[in-house]
This record gives sequence, structure tokens and C-alpha cells, in this order.
Amino acid sequence: MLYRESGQFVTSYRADQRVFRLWQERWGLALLLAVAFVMVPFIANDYWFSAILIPFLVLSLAGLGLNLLTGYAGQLSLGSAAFMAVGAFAAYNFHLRIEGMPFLLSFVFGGLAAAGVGVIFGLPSLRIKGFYLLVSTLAAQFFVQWVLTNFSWFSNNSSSGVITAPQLIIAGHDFSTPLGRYLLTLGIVAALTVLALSIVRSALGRNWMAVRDMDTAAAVIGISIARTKLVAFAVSSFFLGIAGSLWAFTYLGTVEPHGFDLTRSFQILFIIIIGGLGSVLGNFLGAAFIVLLPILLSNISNNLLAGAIDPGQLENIQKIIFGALIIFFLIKEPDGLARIWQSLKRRARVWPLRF
Amino acid sequence: MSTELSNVPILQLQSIEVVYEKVILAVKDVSLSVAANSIVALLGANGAGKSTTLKAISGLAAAQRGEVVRGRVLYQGDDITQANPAALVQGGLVQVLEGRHCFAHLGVEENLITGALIKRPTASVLKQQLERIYHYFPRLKKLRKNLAGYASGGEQQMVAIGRALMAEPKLVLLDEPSMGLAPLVVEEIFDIIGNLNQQQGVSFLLAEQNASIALKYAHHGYVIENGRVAAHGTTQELKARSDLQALYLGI
Amino acid sequence: ANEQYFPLQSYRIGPYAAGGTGFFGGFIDYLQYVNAKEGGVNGVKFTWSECETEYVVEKGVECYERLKKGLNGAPAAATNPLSVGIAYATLERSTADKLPLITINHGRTDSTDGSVFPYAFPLQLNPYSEVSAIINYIAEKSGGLDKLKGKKIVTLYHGSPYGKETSPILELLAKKYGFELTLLEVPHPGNEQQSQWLNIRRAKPDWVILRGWGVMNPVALKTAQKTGFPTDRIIGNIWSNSEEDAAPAGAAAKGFISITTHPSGTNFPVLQDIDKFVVKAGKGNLQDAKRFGTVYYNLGVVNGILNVEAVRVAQAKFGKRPLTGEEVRWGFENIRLDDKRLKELGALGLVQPLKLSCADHEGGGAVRFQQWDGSKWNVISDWVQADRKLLRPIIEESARQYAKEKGITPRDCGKEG
Amino acid sequence: MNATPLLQLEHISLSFKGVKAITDISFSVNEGEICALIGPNGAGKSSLLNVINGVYQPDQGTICYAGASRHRMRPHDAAVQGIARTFQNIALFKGMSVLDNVLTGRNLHQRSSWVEQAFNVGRAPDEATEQRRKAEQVIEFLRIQPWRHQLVGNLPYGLQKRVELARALAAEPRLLLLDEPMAGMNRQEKDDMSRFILDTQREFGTTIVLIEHDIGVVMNLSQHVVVLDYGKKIGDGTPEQVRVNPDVIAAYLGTTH
Amino acid sequence: MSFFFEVLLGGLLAGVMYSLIAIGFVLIYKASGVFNFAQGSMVLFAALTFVSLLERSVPFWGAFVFTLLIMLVLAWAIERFVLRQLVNRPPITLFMATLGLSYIIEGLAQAVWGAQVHGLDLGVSDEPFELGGMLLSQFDLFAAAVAGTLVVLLSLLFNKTRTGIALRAVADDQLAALAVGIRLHRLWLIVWAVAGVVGLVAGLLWGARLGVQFSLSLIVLKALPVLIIGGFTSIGGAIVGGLIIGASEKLAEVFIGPIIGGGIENWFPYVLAMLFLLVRPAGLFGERAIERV
Ligand SMILES: Nc1ncnc2c1ncn2[C@@H]1O[C@H](COP(=O)(O)OP(=O)(O)OP(=O)(O)O)[C@@H](O)[C@H]1O
Ligand SMILES: Nc1ncnc2c1ncn2[C@@H]1O[C@H](COP(=O)(O)OP(=O)(O)OP(=O)(O)O)[C@@H](O)[C@H]1O
Ligand SMILES: [Mg+2]
Ligand SMILES: [Mg+2]
Repeated sequence: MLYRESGQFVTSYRADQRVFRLWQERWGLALLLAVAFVMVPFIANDYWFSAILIPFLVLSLAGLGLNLLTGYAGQLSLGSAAFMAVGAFAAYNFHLRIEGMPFLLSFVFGGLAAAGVGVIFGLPSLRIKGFYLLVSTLAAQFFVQWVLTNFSWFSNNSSSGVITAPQLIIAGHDFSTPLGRYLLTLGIVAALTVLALSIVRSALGRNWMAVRDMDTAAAVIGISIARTKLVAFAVSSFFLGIAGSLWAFTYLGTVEPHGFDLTRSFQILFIIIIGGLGSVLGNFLGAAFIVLLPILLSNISNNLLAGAIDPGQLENIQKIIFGALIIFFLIKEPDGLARIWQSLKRRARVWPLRF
Repeated sequence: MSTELSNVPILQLQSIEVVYEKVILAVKDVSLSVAANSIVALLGANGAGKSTTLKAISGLAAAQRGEVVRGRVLYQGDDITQANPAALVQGGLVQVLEGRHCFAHLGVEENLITGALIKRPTASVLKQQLERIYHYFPRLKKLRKNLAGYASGGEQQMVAIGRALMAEPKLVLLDEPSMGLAPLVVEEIFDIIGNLNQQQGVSFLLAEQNASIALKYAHHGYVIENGRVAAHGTTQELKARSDLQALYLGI
Repeated sequence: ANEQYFPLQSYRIGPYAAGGTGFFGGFIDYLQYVNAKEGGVNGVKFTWSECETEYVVEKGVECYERLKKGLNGAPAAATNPLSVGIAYATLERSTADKLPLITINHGRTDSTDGSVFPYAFPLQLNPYSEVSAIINYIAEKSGGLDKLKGKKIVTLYHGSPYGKETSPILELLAKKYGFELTLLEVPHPGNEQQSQWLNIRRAKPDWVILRGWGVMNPVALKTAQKTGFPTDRIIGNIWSNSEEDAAPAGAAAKGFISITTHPSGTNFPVLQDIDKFVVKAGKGNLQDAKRFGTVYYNLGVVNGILNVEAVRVAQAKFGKRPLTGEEVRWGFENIRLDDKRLKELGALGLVQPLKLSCADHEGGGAVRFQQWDGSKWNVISDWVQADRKLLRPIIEESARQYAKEKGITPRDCGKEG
Repeated sequence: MNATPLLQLEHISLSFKGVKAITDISFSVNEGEICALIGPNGAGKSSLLNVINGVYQPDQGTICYAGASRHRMRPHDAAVQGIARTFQNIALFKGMSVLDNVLTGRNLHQRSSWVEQAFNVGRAPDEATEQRRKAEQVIEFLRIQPWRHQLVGNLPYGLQKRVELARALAAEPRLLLLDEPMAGMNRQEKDDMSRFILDTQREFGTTIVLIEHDIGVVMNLSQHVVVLDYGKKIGDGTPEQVRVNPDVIAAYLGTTH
Repeated sequence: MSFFFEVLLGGLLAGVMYSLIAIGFVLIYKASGVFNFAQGSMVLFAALTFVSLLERSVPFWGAFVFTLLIMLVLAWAIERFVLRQLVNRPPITLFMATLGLSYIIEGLAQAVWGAQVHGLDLGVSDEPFELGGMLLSQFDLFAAAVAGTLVVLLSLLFNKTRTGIALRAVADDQLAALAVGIRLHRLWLIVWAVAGVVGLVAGLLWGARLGVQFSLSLIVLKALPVLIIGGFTSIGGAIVGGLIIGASEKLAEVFIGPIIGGGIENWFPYVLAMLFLLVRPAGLFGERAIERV
């Protein structure tokens, strides 16, 4: 009874196209944002901000970026971390080298730089499909990392290649505290999420999915495959680029090219698969799973088994459990956590009936 | 059920219920039986649940995340509800899938060979088998070296049917055998079905939209509506029912 | 609780597990030993807990945040991540949290300047000192610094910030002494080095400095053998100097030279004691008991000695109780290890004489050279000093730059006690 | 009926790795007529459709469409020129809802840039409403409203065929190519589909080329029939003419018809 | 000039080592359409098991046979608990599952055998001897011979036997394969077991070179471009791809590296593979995706 459509007649197409159609959804979202912006700051402590919430948000955003490309436009990529790196290092340099560049603007420019690089490495997708496309994105992955380590200009000639975040001051407010960094991240991620929702519901989003599902048919309908794919690479990389900046500046506060290695790309891929390909919500669920589960496992095992088992052994066991859980999810719910959420909603709609 | 030759039906469904992905109820209550050495037609509108019923029998529904949640399937008297497809093929129960499902990267002949693998035929037997299929579908002989993926729709349909016959089945589940085939070939296929049935005692359960031709060859018919058996009887009985004529039989 | 806590961001699995298990094994065993033998320092016992990082930066950060508050009321003394990346990522955090960040034998070179980096300690040896000492050794072998002129030296480095860190200094030294330097990069992780060694074969250098990490080291030795380069002309740096770096190369490693800040082996009283109090008591931390006394293990012990010594020094000033990070930092800055003190600690010859201060967070800057005989390391030289006078201005310049970027006002070390 | 040809194929040949699929075929389709392509399996019918809208490039011959003659089409150009089609092996976007599938058909009538669409500003919002209205018209026309929000992937075969037709119609094509639109349907469903096709022709004046094996349907629907066999044209004329053509009977229809 | 040839030869021989890993990949891809990212972990697992047995003073052949058995058990478990549950699912799902698998296998390998670094001596000398002014090592020749043998055997399996047909059928369409009665489970078991054996062989050769340690699982990254140039479905392609990658990456590092900054070996093969793909989208010998409308 909680979740009913009845009585909510949609009277215009415009209303029907709204991002959130049911009042339950709208209120739920408002509530969620209120909790995130107002309540969490009161109840969470620094550990939660710095070690859990911020990485969770940043990885959700990264997942979102990849999901636009892989989940919606159907282009498999293992280069996400590279685009994040481009975003981070570009934002760093924009901020460093252009006097008086506002912080947020340098993020946007960082994102745009990533988008540009994304388009370049997306070009081969016009000819290459499926797993073969991995090669192009992997090329991006290794090439970008190499460029950033090899040309120290990018890290302002720091001998170690590590860049450190400048002070996070926006319009006179200092966002350097854990809480400030959390709010900044949350604001950016929320805004981009809304943008993503609007994109996937637009004609652009539909074209992506069309190309994903059957590109010959899409071409026959008159969708320009090349443009659609490249736009997907650009938009996706833009999101990833911003996520990279956040990773470097609001989360770690410092980053080296190696921090955006292949493992990170895999991590992001995990997020979207576990969360659900072609779902916006899924990225958040997936990121929660990927970020929280290991920490949870490690906390549990440390508290319950500390001393009883060698810590390295504990970690091995966690690894095994983690892998097993991934497989378990793929078996039980191949469409990801988002799908579980949908089924729950569907159940709630027809409840108490079963089908 | 008076025309039965032996007493045990080769196939029996006892009110099965099939659910996809744990939530989509596709077949609600279907019971039917195929007498040994007979041809039974399964009729019904799009989405009635014909294909699902067939896949439930052959055990292929599981591969599409479907599940028989209620009821039993008996093949030659044995419960095969949970049996694995390979064992069924070995036992002579073969399905021709809707939508052809050829192995695109295998040649036409290799496609046919896959049908016989389970019987482990010797090279010469295999050759004989192939010749038999080529005799049924001369067009395939010309294409034997071509990749099946490039064959035309109708050619692929021939490959799919030929491939099933390579296993020397006792019971064939045919899902829309006439789809995409030229009228001449449709005639030929039903002739083959009729011949196999009469000369070698092969039984057929066919889901077919072309009701007029299906009922011409079938002994028995079932009409499925919304996942339930809405009517059944011998072909004569069905043809006589005026309520069905307009809907399915197109007479 | 009358306890002092060590948060351990350890790594016991993954590609660098060998380093992590050895180092943290030695560290923990030393803490256990102090607890067992002396009941801690002045009655303050040590506790610790581990958090696995797999050498991954963000895991290290999470661990840092999780553990920094101490354990059951026991305050944290210092963090020892043994990872350049984690050290960088927690540098500002630990400064804000007033918790000493110990990067023994590695870390940011400019953090040697404690006036800008009050909480970071690249104890014993920073990366610049490392190469300087190696060049000095080569000079010694060639018969003097003036004999370096015209020598050919190739540096084979890991393709990472760590690997590149010392390149500018090498170039500087090359210019100064007139030797011919070639820098060759091995892409991470370094499991294929055919082309680099073919290049070396072509260049026919007098020495190869191996600045490796993990699997890159044994592969380098194997490939050197394959391309016919003599092993005793290869000098491994501080992270190419363990048994795990040499042994997998088998016979190909025989003759390989490397630097070390601490000899391996068990012939030191402190190790004998650890053996007696900890290992024999069945509490040893090593999974593989054979690794007792190996390079990584002994580094852990050295690290333990230094950390405990800092606590001891600080207690002398602030009182015999668990200390805050800020107090422990004072302890570190006032470590004075001379031969007499080292002898008391049973670590004479294991730890080099050290004198830290507000301005100097490194303290030593000396290394010894060891050679692999096919099954173990043998020390082949006395302490060789880095040219710290030469390096100091560079370090200060870099630190000043950092201070400017971050808006830090350096401490006035003249006023620190 | 208007007698100017909208589409003219001249001496089209196509082969794959030496196998001739189409040999020197010429025929024309008048504006506003329904033309049926029939012939045995593998005769080259689908290949011919693929040539017309540019999925395959012919080895030889010219394609005259709407007055312009060219050597080859490109799928995208064909779409821009108002050619829409359905496929023999259903080529719907399986991961999308019925409505979204139909909306993709409106793609070429989209004027707003992708940036406007992404941010839903400028021309985009009004346009979205307009496209939606058009799509809903088609959906209503083909009576698939109840499934509007369902994923097409799991719909029954016949419905999918109808959705595919809807997608093609949504493009408001001038020339509509249908490859076996009624395969896998029963009598009544075929009748419905025939009606839709006829209505389309009447209401919108669309020219239609369709492939169909059910000869009864072909006779009812089409004004013009072209018969292929082994890539060659063996018949071309009104349904009645073709039906009695002995070559066609021998190659395709068989004696029973 | 002779230096050029030396680099070329060294590259070719290094390439053979890559091929060894790539073969395991191709095998599984060709037979089940699964892009098996866990191949690297299997290599690690096999080598680690073998060397740990050796160190517990099991004789060489005993250890070999025992490791083979373990790889069989592993294949069985993978089939039983993972693949069987994922019949007829999209390739990306299976790909992800193999990523999950790699976690499990790596965790398991380290849990059972520890994270130490082991040396491994196969008794094949890796010391160079000179041949016409160029250095060659017995070990490289041995590796090349092993890789060649594997390729010949596996090509025979795929192209000349009925099992081969069945394997390729499974890779094409699992539902149809089930429908014609192919015993999916048994085939998968066979394939993964063979891949395990190939993994063991690769693991021993690589292990002898790198030492047996965690980084063994990273050499997958070297095998990917090889695979892509050769084509996912061609066993012979794995060798050709390996030779191309090996030779060109060494030549590039030696001759181009100094110009644009060294250490280009990590990305160069990928860029090269990409260029190949632009000309042949399914690699040199891979099957093209068939899409008919
Ligand atoms: N794999 C699947 N997953 C989910 N639902 C399915 C699946 N396959 C079929 N269905 C649903 O089950 C119902 C019955 O479908 P089925 O394919 O059995 O119909 P049919 O009688 O064969 O129709 P047609 O004549 O169109 O082939 C349909 O509503 C369909 O949407
Ligand atoms: N892409 C291709 N590559 C190779 N051969 C092809 C290709 N497309 C079609 N063919 C061949 O061309 C011939 C004609 O195929 P087409 O699909 O046009 O037949 P069709 O008339 O549509 O038959 P059906 O009625 O069975 O659909 C067939 O023999 C087919 O094998
Ligand atoms: Mg059906
Ligand atoms: Mg056709």
C-alpha cells in the first residue's frame, strides 16, 4: 500500500516525461537529499566523511560516468581511471597556471579536458566492437599514465610526480575540513546525477541505447552512429574527469598517476556491473557495495577474529568472500542491485499479490 | 485418444506452471499428452505460451532463467521435469527452437553435425545421416561449406530442422517450423514430418501459427490462451468448432 | 590504560607482500620483545593493531583514518605505512592530526626539512642521500671522486614516481663529477626487461644502478645474465636489497651488490633477544620462520628500535605515561643514537649512529654495501656517507616551495628545544 | 494511382565471396503502391532490400530513388531520404521499452542539438513533448498501447514485429521496406497486420515494398509483385499475372496454389 | 645492424612467452565465448602450487602431476559453481564472473601457499650462448618449442575433432548447443582443465623467469594485445600476435623510446594492436562477428 500509482493520473506528456513521475519518488528523493545534506553532517564523524562517504560519492560518480558509456551506449571500457587522471591533472594545472581560476571552474575545465581525451580514444570505437574495444581503452589507460609520469610538467615538476590539492576555497569559504569536503563532493555529485538522469531520458540517451542494442538498426533509422558514440565517450569522460578531480582534491588531497591505474578502472567496472548496467541508481548501490563491503568485512574480522588468525590470512579470506559475492550476485541478479530494488518496488506495487 | 497405438503416451504434461526470472508467469496451467507415434499441434495467439511450454519440456527454459514451478513433465512415463537437456536429446527428445538459433560461425554442414554428436555416430553413419538431410533439403547441400550465419532466413530454418533430425529423435518439439519458409518448402517439411511419423514412428509436438497446414497433418490439437489450455481434441473435433475457426484456424 | 598504541597500515598480501610481511613482522616482534622483556617503556606497554592496505593508497588512507584515534584509550604514537603513496596521501592528514609519519628509508626527500614538515620523518636515509652514497661508493671503488670522470653509469629505474625521484640528483652528480649517465625506465611492474638490458649491453656501462621494486629486481638480474652483463657491476638501491629481490633470480643473482642501512643476519644481541623472548616463545610474527634476520625483517626491527627510542626520549621529558603524537614527535626530533646507546640497545652495527633534530628529520644518511653470495647477503663495506652538504640546499629549496604552495609558515628551528 | 516511379533498380548485381546473391535485377516501384517481393528461400529478397537502403553495397547497377540516381546508398542517407524498414530477424532495441523504441524512430525529426537535449533546455523540452505525441499516435494506430512501457525484449514475437513496424512508421517514411512482417503470426494477426499496412498506404500515401511468403496475403495486399529465384527476376506484374506465370508456379508456389 | 637483429630476436623470443599466456585465453574464448580474465590468476595458482610442493621436497614430476590434479579440481569447481549457474548469460556477465574468480583464486593461492617470493629452477639453463654474434638462451628455445607444441595440439583439437565442433558451437550459441544435446558441463570442464594445464605450463616458464610470486598474475596484461592482434578465436593467432608484439615492442623501446622518453612498453603494444584493429576489426585471424539483417 505504500507504493501505489493509483490516483496519480498523468495528464500531459510533459508530466509523464518528468524525471520522477510518482510523488513517492519525488518525496523520497527530497528526503534523501535532506538527510544527506542536513542530517549526515550532524551524525557522521571525520572517519565516516574521509574514509567512507567521500570515496563512496566519488566512486558513484565515476560509476555513473562509465555507466553512461558502457551501460547506456554499450561501449565496453577499461580506461575509466585514465579519464579520471586526465580530469584530475588537468584541473590541477588549470588551477595552478591560470591566475585566479575559481576552483569549481577548474573542475569543469578538467572535465572538458577529459572529454577531449575521451573522444580521441573513442575514435577506434567507430570500427572496433565488443571486447576488442578493450584494447583502445586500455591503450588510453596505459598511455595517459605514461604521459603523466613521464612529463613532469603535468605535476608541476614535483620530483615524485605527486600532485597535492590546493586549498579548497570557494567564494571565500574554506571547504578543507572533512565536513566541508563532504558537502562539496555531495553537491557536485548530486548536480551531476540530476544531469545524468536528464540525459538518459532525452533523445540523446535513447540514441545511445539504440546503438548499444543494435547498431545496424540504429544506422538504418538514421542515427549517426559515429557521432552518438563519440558524444557518449565525451560525456562519460567528462563525468569521469570530474570524479578524478574530486578523488584527488576532496578525497585523498594528493594523487599520483599510479593512483589511477588499471585496478581503479576495474573497480569502477565492478561498480556498474554489481549496481546494474543502464541504471543511474545502480551506480550508487554498486559503489556502496564496493566501498563498504571490504571495510565492513575488514572491521568485522578485525573485531571478531583479531589475533586468532594472521591478518594477511584474514585479508585473503576477505578477498575470497568478495570474489564469491560478486559471482553470487551475477548468478542471482545479473542485472545488478538496481534490479533488485526495482523488483522490490514492483512487488510493493502489486502487494499483496505475487504477480 | 482412441488412435493410440501403445498405451503409454510418449509425453505428458501435468498442469505445469512456468515462471521466468521468478516473477513473470508465462504458463499458468497446461496439461497435454502426446500419444506415441502421433503428431500433436499446439495453437494459440502470440504470447499465449506455446514456446514456453515447449522449452519447459525440453529443459531449455532454465537456460533463459525460467523455471517449472508446479506440475510434472513425463517422457515415456519418466519424470523429466528437472532433467538436463543433453540427457533428453540422448533419450530421443529434441527441440527445434523458435528463431532458428543456428551456430553462426560454423558451416552449414558443421551445424548439421552438431545435431548428431550426442549419438557418437561412426563416420559412415554420419555421412549417411547428412545425405538424408541433404535429400530433404537439397538447397543445404549447395551451402554446406558456407557459414550458417550468412545463410538466408529460410535456409537457416532448414538447417535448424535438419540439425534436429540428425539426432534420430523419437519426439521432436517443433517451434514454428514454417516460419519464413517458402510455401513449397513448407509443404515439403510437413511431408517429411508426415513421412517420418508414418514410416519411423517419430512423434511430433508442433507449435505452429499456420493452423490450416498444421491441422492437416496433426492427429490432435491443443489451443492455448494466456498460458492455459483453452480447448483440445482431435483435429476433426477442433476443425468443427466454429468459435476457433475464425481465431486460429483461418478457414 | 597505561598503553601506547601503534596503528599499523600493513600489507601482507598482493604484489608487495614480501616487503610488508618482513617489515611488519620485525616491527611487531620488536614491540613484543620490549613488552616481554621490559614490560614496555617505563611500564607503558605497547599495543598495536593491523589494517591491510595491499599497498593501495586509498586503503591506506582508510586505515589511517580508522586507526589514528588510538585503541581502547591507548593513544597512537606514530604511523609507519612503509609506502610512498600512502605516506604522501597521509602527510597533510597526519600533520593536521599531529601524528608523526615515519617513512624509514623512503618518503619525500624534502620532508627531511623538519621546519616545513614538522611531522614527517624519512629516518636514516632519504632518496637523495641514497644515490649520493652509491655514487660515493663507486668513486671509492674507482679510486677517488676524480676518477669518476668518463665513467659510464646506467640507472635502471622503476617507471613510477618512486623510480624517477632521484633522477635529477643523479644528473646533478653526473654533471659535477663528469660521469656519463644514462637513465633507463622499466615500465611497471617490470616483468619484461629484454629491451632495457639490450640497451645496456650496447652501452657497455661500468656500473648499473638498479632502482627497482618488487618483481622488477629478480627479473633485472635474470635478464642481465641473459644479456651477459656481470652481476657484480649492478648496485641495487634500498628497495632492491632484500633476499626476496635476489633469491628468485637463483644463480643469476650471485655477485649482485646492493646498499643497506642495516645488515641482515641474526648476530646482533637485540635479534638474539627477540629470538629468545618472542620467537622461541612461539609468538613470532613471521609466518615463515626462516625469514628471521632477513633484510626486511631487520628493517622492521630497526624501525621498532627507532620508534620505541622516540617514545623513551619523549617520556623522559613529558613523563612516564602514554604520550600524544605531538609529544612523540618531540621524542623523534631528539633521538641521539651514538655507539654507546646503540650498544645498550644491542643494535651496534645494525643501526647507524643517528642524530635527529628539528631541521634534520633524516639523521643518518649512511649506507653499507652488501653482496649476494647465492644464498645470503654479506656486508662488503663500512658505512659510506652521502654528501649531505651538497644535498641540503636542494632539499631546503624544495621544502620552501612546498611551504609557499600550501601557505605554511616554517618553524624556526633555532628556537626548538 | 500516381504512376511515377519512386524507386527504380537498374541492373543490380550483388555477390558474396563469389557467390552470386543477386544477378542483374531491374524493376521499379511506383509512388504510393504496395509492391511485394516473393521467391524461394535464399532467392535474394532480403539482400535486395538491404541494397535499397544501403546495408549492402551492390557490385553493379544503379538505384534511382526520388528522381536521383546513384550507385549505392548509405543507411544513413537512406533514412534521411525517407526510407524506413523492418527486418526479417527482428532488430529492435531489446533493452528499451516499446515507447522508447518508437521514439527512436522519430530521431530524424529531431532539431535540437545534443547539448540542448542533455540539459533539457532550449528547443529540447517542447520537442520532446511533440515527439512523444507523434509516437503515441503511431502506438495507438497499431494498437500496442498496453505494452507501451514494457521492455520489448521479452514481448512475444508477433508483438515485436508490430513494434518494429511502429518504429518504422514513426519516421513518417516515404518508402517503407518490410521484410516478412507477418512471419510467425496466425490468421487473425495477419489480417490485422494487413489492415495496418493498407491503412498506412492509404492514410499517409506511403510507398511500400514487402517480402512475404504467405501468398494469400500477397494477393490481397499488393498491386505489384516481383518474383525472384536464385537471384534472378522471374516474374514482374500484377498479382494475377504472376499467379499464373508458369515459372513462378514451378519455382515457388507449387501446384497446390 | 647486428644489434638490430639481436633486439628483433630477443623480441620474438619474448613474444613467445606472451603467447603462452594468450593461448590459455584463446582456448577458453573459442570454446565458450568467455573472456577469461582469471587466466593470470590460474597461472599464478598453478605455479605457486607447483613450487610450494617442490619446496616441500616433493619430486619434480610428482609435483607436476599433483598440480595437474589440482588444476583439474579447480576447473571442476569453476564449472560446477560458476559457469553452470551462468548458462546463456551475456558475455559481459561471464567476463565479470571471471574477474570475481580471479579474486577467489588469488586469495586462495595466497591463503594456502603464502605470499612469499619463490625461486624456481626448471633445470633449463637461461645462460646465453653466442650464435652468429647474437645471444641466445636454451631457455628461450625451450619455451618456443613448448609454445609451438601447444599450438599444434590445440589447433588439431579444435579443427579436426568433433569435440572441436562442439566447442565452437557452444561459443556461438549456448541455448542452441543445449538444444542439440551438447553436454555443456562436460565440455566446459574439459576446456577449463586444459586451460589450467596451459596455465601451469605458462606458469612454470614464467615462474622460472620472474620467480614465482604475485606479480605473475599481472602478465595477463602483456597477453591482451597479443590476443587482440591474433584474434580472440585463433590459436595460431596467439603465436603470430605474440611474435609481432614481442618484436615490435622491443624495437620500439630500444629505438623510439630514447626519443620520446623511455618506458613505452606498457602502452606501445596496445596502440599497435589498436592500429591493427583499425584495419582488421577482429584481429589478424579472428572470426568476424556475423550480423545479418
Ligand atoms: N525469456 C523470457 N523472459 C521473460 N518473459 C518471457 C521470456 N520468454 C517469454 N516470456 C513471456 O512469456 C509469455 C509467453 O511467451 P511465449 O514465447 O511462450 O509465447 P508464444 O505462444 O510462443 O508466442 P509466439 O507465437 O509469439 O511465439 C509472453 O508474455 C512473453 O512475454
Ligand atoms: N552477408 C552475406 N554473406 C554471405 N552470403 C550472404 C550474405 N547475405 C546473403 N547471403 C546469401 O545470399 C543468398 C540470398 O539471401 P537472402 O537473405 O537475400 O535470401 P531471401 O530471399 O531473403 O531468403 P529467405 O526467404 O529465406 O529470407 C543466400 O544464399 C545467402 O546465403
Ligand atoms: Mg513462440
Ligand atoms: Mg529473407
